[in-house]
Amino acid sequence: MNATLELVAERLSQLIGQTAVPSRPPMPVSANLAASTASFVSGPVQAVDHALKGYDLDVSVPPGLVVLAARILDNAGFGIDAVTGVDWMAQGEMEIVYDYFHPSSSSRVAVRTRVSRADPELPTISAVFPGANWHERETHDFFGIRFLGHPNLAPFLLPEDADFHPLRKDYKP
Amino acid sequence: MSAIQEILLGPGWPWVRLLLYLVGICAFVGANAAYLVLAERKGAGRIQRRPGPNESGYAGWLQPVADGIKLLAKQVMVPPGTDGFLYRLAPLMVMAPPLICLTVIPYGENLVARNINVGLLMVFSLGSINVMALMLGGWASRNKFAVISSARIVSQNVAYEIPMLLVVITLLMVTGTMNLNEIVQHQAGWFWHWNFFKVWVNPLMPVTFVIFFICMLAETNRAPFDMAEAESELVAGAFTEYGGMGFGVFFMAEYANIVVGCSLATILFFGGWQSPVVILSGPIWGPLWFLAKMYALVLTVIWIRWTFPRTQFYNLLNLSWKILIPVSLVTLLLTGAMMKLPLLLHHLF
Amino acid sequence: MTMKAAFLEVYRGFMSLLTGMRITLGQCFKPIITVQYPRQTLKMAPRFRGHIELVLDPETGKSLCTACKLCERACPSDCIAVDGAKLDGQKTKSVTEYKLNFTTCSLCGSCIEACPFDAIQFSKDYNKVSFSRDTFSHMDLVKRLEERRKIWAQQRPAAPPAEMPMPGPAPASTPQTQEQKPS
Amino acid sequence: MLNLGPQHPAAHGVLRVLMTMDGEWITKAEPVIGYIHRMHEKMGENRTWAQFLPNTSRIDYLSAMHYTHAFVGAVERAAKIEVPARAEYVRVITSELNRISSHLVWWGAMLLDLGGFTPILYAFEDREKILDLLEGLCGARLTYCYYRFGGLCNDVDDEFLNGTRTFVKEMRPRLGMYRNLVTDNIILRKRLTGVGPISAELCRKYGATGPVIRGSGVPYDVRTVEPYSVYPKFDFKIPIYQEGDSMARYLVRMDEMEQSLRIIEQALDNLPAGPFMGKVPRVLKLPPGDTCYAVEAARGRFMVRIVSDGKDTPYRLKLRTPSFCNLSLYEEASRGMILPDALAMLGSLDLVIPDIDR
Repeated sequence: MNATLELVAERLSQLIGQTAVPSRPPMPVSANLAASTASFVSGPVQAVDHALKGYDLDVSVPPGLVVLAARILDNAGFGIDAVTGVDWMAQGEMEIVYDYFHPSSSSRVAVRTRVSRADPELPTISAVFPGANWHERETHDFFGIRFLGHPNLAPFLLPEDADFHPLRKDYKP
Repeated sequence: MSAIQEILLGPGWPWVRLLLYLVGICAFVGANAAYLVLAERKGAGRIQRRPGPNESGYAGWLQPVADGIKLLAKQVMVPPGTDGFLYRLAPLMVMAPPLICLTVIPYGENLVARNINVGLLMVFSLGSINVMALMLGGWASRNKFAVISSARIVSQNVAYEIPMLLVVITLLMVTGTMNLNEIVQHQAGWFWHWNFFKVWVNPLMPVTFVIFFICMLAETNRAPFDMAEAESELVAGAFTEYGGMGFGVFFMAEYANIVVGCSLATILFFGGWQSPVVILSGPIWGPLWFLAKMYALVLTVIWIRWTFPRTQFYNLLNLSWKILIPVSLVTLLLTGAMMKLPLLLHHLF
Repeated sequence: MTMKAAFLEVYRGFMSLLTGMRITLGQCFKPIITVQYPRQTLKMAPRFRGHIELVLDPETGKSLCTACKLCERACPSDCIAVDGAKLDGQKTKSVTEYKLNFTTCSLCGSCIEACPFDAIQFSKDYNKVSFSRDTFSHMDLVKRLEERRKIWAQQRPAAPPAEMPMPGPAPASTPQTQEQKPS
Repeated sequence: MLNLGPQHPAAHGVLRVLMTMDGEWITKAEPVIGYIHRMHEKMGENRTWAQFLPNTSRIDYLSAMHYTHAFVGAVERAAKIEVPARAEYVRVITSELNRISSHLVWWGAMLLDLGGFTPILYAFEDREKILDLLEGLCGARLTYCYYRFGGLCNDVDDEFLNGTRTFVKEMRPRLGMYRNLVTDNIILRKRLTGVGPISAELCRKYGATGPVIRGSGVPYDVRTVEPYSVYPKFDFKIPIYQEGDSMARYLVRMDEMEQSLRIIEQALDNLPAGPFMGKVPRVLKLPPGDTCYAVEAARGRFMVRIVSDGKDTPYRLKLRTPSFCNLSLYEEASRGMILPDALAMLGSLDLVIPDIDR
């Protein structure tokens, strides 16, 4: 866990600690939020072995805090890598994973958030990371997740008049 | 002397002589354009280590004929919304100047259609007409790419007209006459009598030749300066909308311009039809030497085209305004000084 | 920048142009490296992956395939259709119909790896050509095996079966022109 | 409004850029993509792990080995499959060969955009040697399906090893010739220096990686920053240039070719003997959870994120391709440039359109 990673882990855990966590059943609210960095095992901010998982820090954030988390990572010098949508139809939820990489130190952060499948809505982070503009537009194309405040959510990879979302599990071609 | 020779070489019947020469020149330009295309594609092939066209005819020598028939067969389609008259006028205006210039160029002893004593001036005045023709072609075809390319042609040719004329003035001071035939006669004898090697008059003569060569390339939109029909940006530049023979005429005009440019370079610098060694000169050898030198320069033009990438547009203008013009001014000054040096010395001592 | 630097830069620039031209002139006189395709053809590498074909068993002259359909299941773009029947007097099934849809095949070789009897292999011909699509969308490998069996059969009676030379898997359909490996 | 349409000679493939211009200056250049979108990610969801292998080399056909390496690595990392050392070394050799062939295609195509017609023929002459080597090895020239989970599909033979050694020996003088013919050429220098500046900050904000970020002075190379497979065993330099213009990106790729030659030589020298295929269960079922594996492809960082729910087909397969992010910064970077510069910069970004559209 190199320096930048610990700094970011520290700030993110404070961020999650401060705001009242909205009632979200699957989110384990760990009691000792101000725990020292070494104890990032359970709870929203988990250190992960890179050789095992491919990223170093796994942070679960409520949908509202996505922009703040992005701002913290931006100040720490991280770059946006990818925005992945996963459709957990069984649990009736959509998971969005933001991947961040750091140009100089070998640290990769995956910020996860879960949104209800009925009306998937999420604030956009393209204000902080303009690169995410394209990623979010693509995720909107495939999953129908609406990103509030996104400059131009028109279909991107699909034909202009496409109203279907192929990567949803209940998509029948 | 047989009748034909008498008409061709002698002073009588100027109009019949001009007519015969014009027929010869048109045939020369037509065959030239066809086979220069083949030479270019073969040369490009050799440089890129592939054979070049070798399917039609023994080693591809029928390829130009095939291209010609293809271009002739294609239907000339005038796209809607273009200015009909200008659209048809542009190819003619592009083809006319090189033909007229070729009438003034001496190919042999006095093998010249019209021996005017302001030949050089006429060639350069006609040179600037094809700029207008290309611009008209680009503007008339009402195509976004063509309009951009016609704007580029104008600024490029204007930028390169000035250094070329400055260089020609230095040469005029050296040769003292504008009659192309007399220029060539001054360069008789061994090859060091050619203007190119007259270093005692103008120490920077090779540099002058290089400037002249670069300007000639830029005038004909060739090699590193082909901003006008840059394939990768403007598709086909000024003549995007021309199909069939319209495009063919533009193509032929481009090669005719190269021939005019190269023959001018040979006359001004390498002693037109003079042979490098005195003994080998004569009415038959003259044209052969002239064509040999001219085609050597044309092959260098082709060679340059397949070696260098295209220059940037503002670098192109910088090169002309910031480097070529100052250097040509310096050579002008130097030649003037060197010409007047003996007079000065005479006064002093 | 100083006058000297300006002149130096122009001079060095001009010299770089000359070196560029010297290199292309050098290249101009080197031999041609391109193969004139219709007249000369290239010999394919032994592991070249053409379309798949049934292997001819040298001794019996029949196919080794037992129509177990493992390849059909392994193919990602399901372009194989196998049909087998139990001929009398044999303990295992033998293949009666093997349809390959070469238009969707991506030549990945999963079928060859999945086949327990090594009954299919990659063929070596690359310039298959035809006027209609369905010669490729319903490639009948059993019929092709018949053709090769005829060639194999002709050679067999000539030489005793033991040291019979295995006919090259590439059927003689490609024009046998002069082979030339580029220098 | 100029429409650099899908069928434009300078757009490598089917990239369309809507350019609003005044005169020759570009006010707004908005790339329109999706013309060659094949939805690899949905294909991944209804194919088993092994059946998706041919797809990986069709996402970016110019560096197919890297993409297969990433997918195979991700599955091995999730299923904890042990890969023998020999297989890892051969993977590094073939990946670096593929990087050189991809850089050669970029070099030829970029100079074609700038108007130099000859270099692409020289580049393809060398590239032909690499393709013959790889064709002798695994039978395909472009879309190799050579890696398998746990190793390779067939072993390396001597002909390939000697062929690679002679190729490396011949390639060095050729790179020297390229430098004299093109890199030191004053016309190219003037054409590329100071064109399309991209700052390190812009790269970070847009997630541009590979030669684009290394051209702006940031030493980010997945092979060193997040080492994978056996790359830590080789010593090679990461070329970095501070200027961040097209010339810097050009020089980065030219130096990378030399570095790849060095890596191949070191890998050839100490190629271990032993098996080329590890132990892999017949039907592969990955434990639930998500894993990602990143690789330094020729164009930048390619990452595969697989989410599996225990079945033998992936639940979700995310392909993070480098050209997608490299192109996303084009709109902001090309504002105010003139047309030829914008195309020169597009060439220096080294885009492969199927890589963008997936």
